[in-house]
Amino acid sequence: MSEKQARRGAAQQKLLAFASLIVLVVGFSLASPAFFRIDNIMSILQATSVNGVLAVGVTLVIITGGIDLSIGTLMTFCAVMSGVVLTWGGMPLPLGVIAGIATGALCGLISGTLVAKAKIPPFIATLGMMLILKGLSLIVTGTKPIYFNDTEGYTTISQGSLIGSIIPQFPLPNGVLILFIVAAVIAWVLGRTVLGRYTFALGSNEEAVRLSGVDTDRWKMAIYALAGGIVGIGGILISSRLNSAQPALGLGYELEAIAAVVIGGTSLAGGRGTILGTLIGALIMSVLTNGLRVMSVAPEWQTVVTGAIIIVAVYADQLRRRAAV
Amino acid sequence: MSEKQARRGAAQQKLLAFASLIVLVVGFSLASPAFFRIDNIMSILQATSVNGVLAVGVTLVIITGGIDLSIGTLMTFCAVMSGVVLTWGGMPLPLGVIAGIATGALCGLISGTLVAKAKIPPFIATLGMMLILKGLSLIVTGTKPIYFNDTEGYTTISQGSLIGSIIPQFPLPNGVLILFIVAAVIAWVLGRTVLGRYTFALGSNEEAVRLSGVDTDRWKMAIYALAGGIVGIGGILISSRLNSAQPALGLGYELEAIAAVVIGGTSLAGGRGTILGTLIGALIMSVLTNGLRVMSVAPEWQTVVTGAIIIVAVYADQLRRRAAV
Amino acid sequence: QDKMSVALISKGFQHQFWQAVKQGADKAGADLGVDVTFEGPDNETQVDKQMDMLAAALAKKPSAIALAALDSQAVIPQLKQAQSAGIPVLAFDSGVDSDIPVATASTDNVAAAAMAADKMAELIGGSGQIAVVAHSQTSATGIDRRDGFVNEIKEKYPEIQIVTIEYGDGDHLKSTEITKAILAANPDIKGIFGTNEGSAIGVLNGAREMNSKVVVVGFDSGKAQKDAIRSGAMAGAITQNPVGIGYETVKAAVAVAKGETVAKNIDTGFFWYDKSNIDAPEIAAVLYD
Amino acid sequence: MTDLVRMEGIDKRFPGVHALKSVGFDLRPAEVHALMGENGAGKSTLMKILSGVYHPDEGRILIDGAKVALPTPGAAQALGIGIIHQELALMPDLTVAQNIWIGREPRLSLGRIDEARQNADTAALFAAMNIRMDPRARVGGLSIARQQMVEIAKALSHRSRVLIMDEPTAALNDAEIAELFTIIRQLRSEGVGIIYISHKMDEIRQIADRVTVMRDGAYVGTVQAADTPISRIIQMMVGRELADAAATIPDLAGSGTALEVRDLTRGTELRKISFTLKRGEILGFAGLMGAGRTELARAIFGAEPADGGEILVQGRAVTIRSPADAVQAGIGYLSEDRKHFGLALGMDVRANIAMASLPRYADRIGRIREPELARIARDYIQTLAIRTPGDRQEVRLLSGGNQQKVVIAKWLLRDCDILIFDEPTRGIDVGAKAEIYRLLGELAAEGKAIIVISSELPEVLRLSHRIAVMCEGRLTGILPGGASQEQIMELATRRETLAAE
Ligand SMILES: Nc1ncnc2c1ncn2[C@@H]1O[C@H](COP(=O)(O)OP(=O)(O)OP(=O)(O)O)[C@@H](O)[C@H]1O
Ligand SMILES: Nc1ncnc2c1ncn2[C@@H]1O[C@H](COP(=O)(O)OP(=O)(O)OP(=O)(O)O)[C@@H](O)[C@H]1O
Ligand SMILES: [Mg+2]
Ligand SMILES: [Mg+2]
Repeated sequence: MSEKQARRGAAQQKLLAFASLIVLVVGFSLASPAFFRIDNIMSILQATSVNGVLAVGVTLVIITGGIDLSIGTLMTFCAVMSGVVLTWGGMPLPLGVIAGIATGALCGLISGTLVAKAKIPPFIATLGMMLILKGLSLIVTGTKPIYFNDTEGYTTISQGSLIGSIIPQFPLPNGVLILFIVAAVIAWVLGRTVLGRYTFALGSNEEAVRLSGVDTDRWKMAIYALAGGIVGIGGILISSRLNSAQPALGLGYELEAIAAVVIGGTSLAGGRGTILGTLIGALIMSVLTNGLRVMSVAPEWQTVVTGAIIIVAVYADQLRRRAAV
Repeated sequence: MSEKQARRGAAQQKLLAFASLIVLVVGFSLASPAFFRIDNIMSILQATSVNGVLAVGVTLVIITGGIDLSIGTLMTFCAVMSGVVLTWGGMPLPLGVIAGIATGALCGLISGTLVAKAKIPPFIATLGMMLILKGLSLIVTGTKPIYFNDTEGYTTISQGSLIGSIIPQFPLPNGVLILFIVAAVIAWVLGRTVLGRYTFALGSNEEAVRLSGVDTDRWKMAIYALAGGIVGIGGILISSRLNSAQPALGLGYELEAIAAVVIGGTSLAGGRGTILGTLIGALIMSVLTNGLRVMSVAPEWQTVVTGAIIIVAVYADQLRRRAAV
Repeated sequence: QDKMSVALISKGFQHQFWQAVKQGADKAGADLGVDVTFEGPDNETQVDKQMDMLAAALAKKPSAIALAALDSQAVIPQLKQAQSAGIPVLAFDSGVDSDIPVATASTDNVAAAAMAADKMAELIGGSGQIAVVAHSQTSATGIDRRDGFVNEIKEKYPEIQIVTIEYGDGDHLKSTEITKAILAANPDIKGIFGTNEGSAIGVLNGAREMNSKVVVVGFDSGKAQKDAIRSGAMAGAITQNPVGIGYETVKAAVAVAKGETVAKNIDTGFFWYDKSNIDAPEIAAVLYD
Repeated sequence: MTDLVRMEGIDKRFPGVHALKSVGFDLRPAEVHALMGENGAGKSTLMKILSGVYHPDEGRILIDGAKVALPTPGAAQALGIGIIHQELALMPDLTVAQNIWIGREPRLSLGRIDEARQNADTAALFAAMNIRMDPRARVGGLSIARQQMVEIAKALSHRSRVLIMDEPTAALNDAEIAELFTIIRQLRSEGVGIIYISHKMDEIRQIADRVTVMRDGAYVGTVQAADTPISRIIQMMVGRELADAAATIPDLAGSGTALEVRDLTRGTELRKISFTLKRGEILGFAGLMGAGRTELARAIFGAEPADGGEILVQGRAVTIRSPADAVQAGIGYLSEDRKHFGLALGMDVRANIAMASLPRYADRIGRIREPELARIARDYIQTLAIRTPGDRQEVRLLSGGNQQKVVIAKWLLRDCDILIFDEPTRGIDVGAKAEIYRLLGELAAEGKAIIVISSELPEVLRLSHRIAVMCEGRLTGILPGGASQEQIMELATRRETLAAE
């Protein structure tokens, strides 16, 4: 009986996590007529796509109790490698996409190896990777952006609208569609597969998993590699949006993605977290930024208000959780 | 007997932690004659002063198992408040210094309250504070720097050399002296006082401490406030060096400080860490940056090499520790 | 009955240069009776953040949009969107590779940096080692000023050797440390060029902390640079006319929104200033604190 | 018949500790071999070597007569060696079923886990153990006793040929122990060899075939359980005879009330509990697992404050919203879960002992008087026979029983007027147990009021002046000291739900 109660409580809690988001959306809609209009909503979603994908990737790493600071510059490096293959190499589009994702997975694997095998704390291993990748992007490109002008359809990856071509009233950009697909797949992986199980298990008590005879190192490396691959998708999305790989971009994006994850209720201590929460976290952040801009709040006040609302949103969530218990 | 052995082992380990630093210094000295000269060494130390002070402050928070992302922008806000008191208010120097430090302590206390009382995860609470303080600095100053031209002796705080006036061959800047004093005091607090003991205990097992009848919330707030006060000292140092409070500065400094702490062997999981390690971590970072610049390594390669050396240094430390066990 | 509004999307907003642009824009807004909004990303790498700002600005349906594009290609789809929505677009600070913007108010950064090079050569007597502390390796202004300076030196002054180019993100402290490392590694260096306000002040601080008499040439304005030039610590600097950029941009935007035609290129100019002319009225007018 | 397991000349050193000194051990199929020894004797270390967690410095291990290497826990599992660790090794964020099948999940295509089958298998496992347990419950939310059940089920699910049980019953009470023994006998009849570690001497008689005793990391001897008196085993363990006196119940008519609890209520876990505790009295709390004794203690202590009711200390009503309030009012509470709620594992013995009393040993500017604390810590190490290389040893490196002694020392040092001990002797060896009983008796004689919660009825009977019995969150009765086990069990099973039906 009490257990059933507890389970109902948990479901309720998840639904309630939307609350902060909805309050924000309603608030902004009332404050400015320009906010709740289909094109602005699409802008918000489009703005969420890259950060959302990065956040989904880093959610995996965070659930294992790790952290990945390299995602921002890795995203850029993946975009660069995709540009190298497509623009410099003149290869067909799918190969470029694969190159970007493979770069991400490989770099993730390297980070994972440093963490699992060399026992370097994730913060340091990925901080090092962040700097290395930042430098490499500049070196490979010679500090100049690589443009995708010669690759037909590259911008469509993120900016086109498959759904819009079917339902013209709902021109959801492909980038957002991709975010939702990635999120759904990863949510499925986390909830249903062995990999997902070990992700939670590692974050919950790594030593216990090892004592159970599981090759924890290998799984950890796999998780970092998967996260890297997702970041690679993020790299494709951002370069498709910019129609170029901008080598200097990326630093600071990791913090934003991690913030989305934590706002979404995933614990930095590991062991718990949801992809849905991460999506909501990422949406809260882009709704906030867009809403304050649409309201023409002065930029310096935007920062202050964003900071305050993030704190209040998480606090409200905290209160609800305590009330639920 | 065996206890002595164990303690000797621990001491040895600490001494060995210098090794990476020494290898770096020796390497750069061999690579460039300009590196190991008194004025360049003083430059390196001076370059460590601000980051070192911030790192010492955030070490406290990290040992409790928390994190403080607001230190970079808080540093700036403290400098701004000191500027408000001194330049706009025309108050005497000591009051300005006190204002800066008090601002830091107060903001730290707010962060601590959010973490301890409102149970907001430290990452979020201090991320919010980071944004709020960033905005406030811009708002208070009207986005213009505040100069300390009218306050005699302000630049001496960091740039003068008390020691140099006694031993002219060794012109250690006051900023570095202040860093060493702050580090020594905090090392003493951590090692010898009740506050220090609870800092470690909170990071080791907060619930056990609470169930020992300790008012954990109050202590946590005190620790964040102390850390904030130290960040305030960092704010004084940087504004003394720049002879101005630059309101746009600060973002990114937190990552550098946290990196120094982690390179110095303090665990982000809390419960362990040393101020000596943090100092060494901060020094490793400034030696690296300075050395690569003195060697005229191309900037994009500087980043790559820095990333790689950070990983290698921590890996070497890791190996030594394992060997020591 | 609706008041006209002009949305300016710049490359940044916290730095003094952008604040001076904003000041000019606000003044024009007040003079002409239009609402002016001004914003920009935290740093000049965040191309996608600027696109998000542009999107938010479009949602507000202003009378005109003015843009200082971080990457001109990336924003073209949105500029087309503006065009189809009937919102006129202007460019400021740097141009956009497209015929959508009806007018561009900008500084020729290459020429400005070349002028800095000429002055530097003159100040150090036409030979010796110099260095550059730039604010960005990738942004348009960073590249233009670096290349404008470097190419001018290479072409005209074979006796002058540029020993190193470092990048300090326009961060005062970082630029200070860079300068100190340059001075430590190259004790014979005669001059250093800082490519924006933060870089120039950093060079100045570094030189002072190292007790070096190196010739410092700066860029942009601000109280510290003005003081340093007056005291002789800085030999001189190039200033653009950011207030003018802001003012002219808004003025042109309002004109376009009203259906008037404006000049395609509005050159806001740049000036060399040093101890000798800093208080001259035409210079004082373009300097800002 | 070849031995199932044979360990020869096993030697293991840790920094500052020679944990195993050329120890030998053997196990035959279809036997229960008890491994006995004081806290820190090296039992767990030996078993961790056999299960691939630690690697011996010297010595060899034979399985079925063949020399084997055990580089990882996985290698040991592959050889059919299963272990229930003394310190629970569970993943708190995962469910019961997920914990049990970690690393061996039944899979569907695409790496999917067959969650339904996993839950069904788990349910079957617990059904065979005669325990009600929801496979989908989160382990972190279970009491320590129920977590222990999960560990046992996990070990059983391996169907190992060699099953090591390191203090499996430390957190269980008689009813559950009886169930476990049924399972053990069943396994033995199937040919499984079982290594059984426990500090509960009476269990040895019931379950063990042979007994091997260790002392100070060295092998002492192996005897047949059936024809060796317990006193002889104890003597082998501690090297001397132990004389244990029964409790004498003092006359407390004249002493005042130290603690009075009136209608304490919290949700459905605690329902209108009232009792009084006198100065100088030891009140034992008995009950089945989940009876709510821990909840009651935590409510009084403010760890999870009650919804309703009153608490009076020394006759005065007090509001207790947090443990700090409770300690202020003179109440101390030793938790049943030392690892999560008792110790800062990464800190040293001295700091842990001082944890609750720190301000008392500091001057005005907060400087700690270390020499004094060092002296105190060494005193406790001596009195409680805590086996540690010194007071600066990190607590996580101590054996389980010695960790428990550190927690006890912490509360003894705090010197509260009212002390609540929840399972104080969990994992503590016979010798030290007798010492702790003596200390509790002395404290009571000094006028302290003491509550002892214990799952071991003999312990409750041995210590208590009065015995309170709980069932399903209600206090079902208070018996005088020296009551019979039957009386207690009658009250402990007086279920309201049953009565209603
Ligand atoms: N990792 C370690 N590092 C240092 N010392 C250790 C370590 N593990 C165990 N020890 C020490 O080895 C000795 C044997 O410990 P072990 O855990 O085997 O004892 P035990 O017989 O199981 O005791 P208990 O009955 O208390 O569980 C103890 O003195 C303990 O402190
Ligand atoms: N069989 C069970 N089914 C469901 N929940 C249970 C069961 N047994 C215990 N619990 C719950 O677990 C929680 C803690 O149990 P725990 O065994 O610690 O209680 P307790 O009264 O302290 O037990 P003990 O009397 O053994 O100390 C209680 O909230 C209890 O309701
Ligand atoms: Mg043991
Ligand atoms: Mg209990």
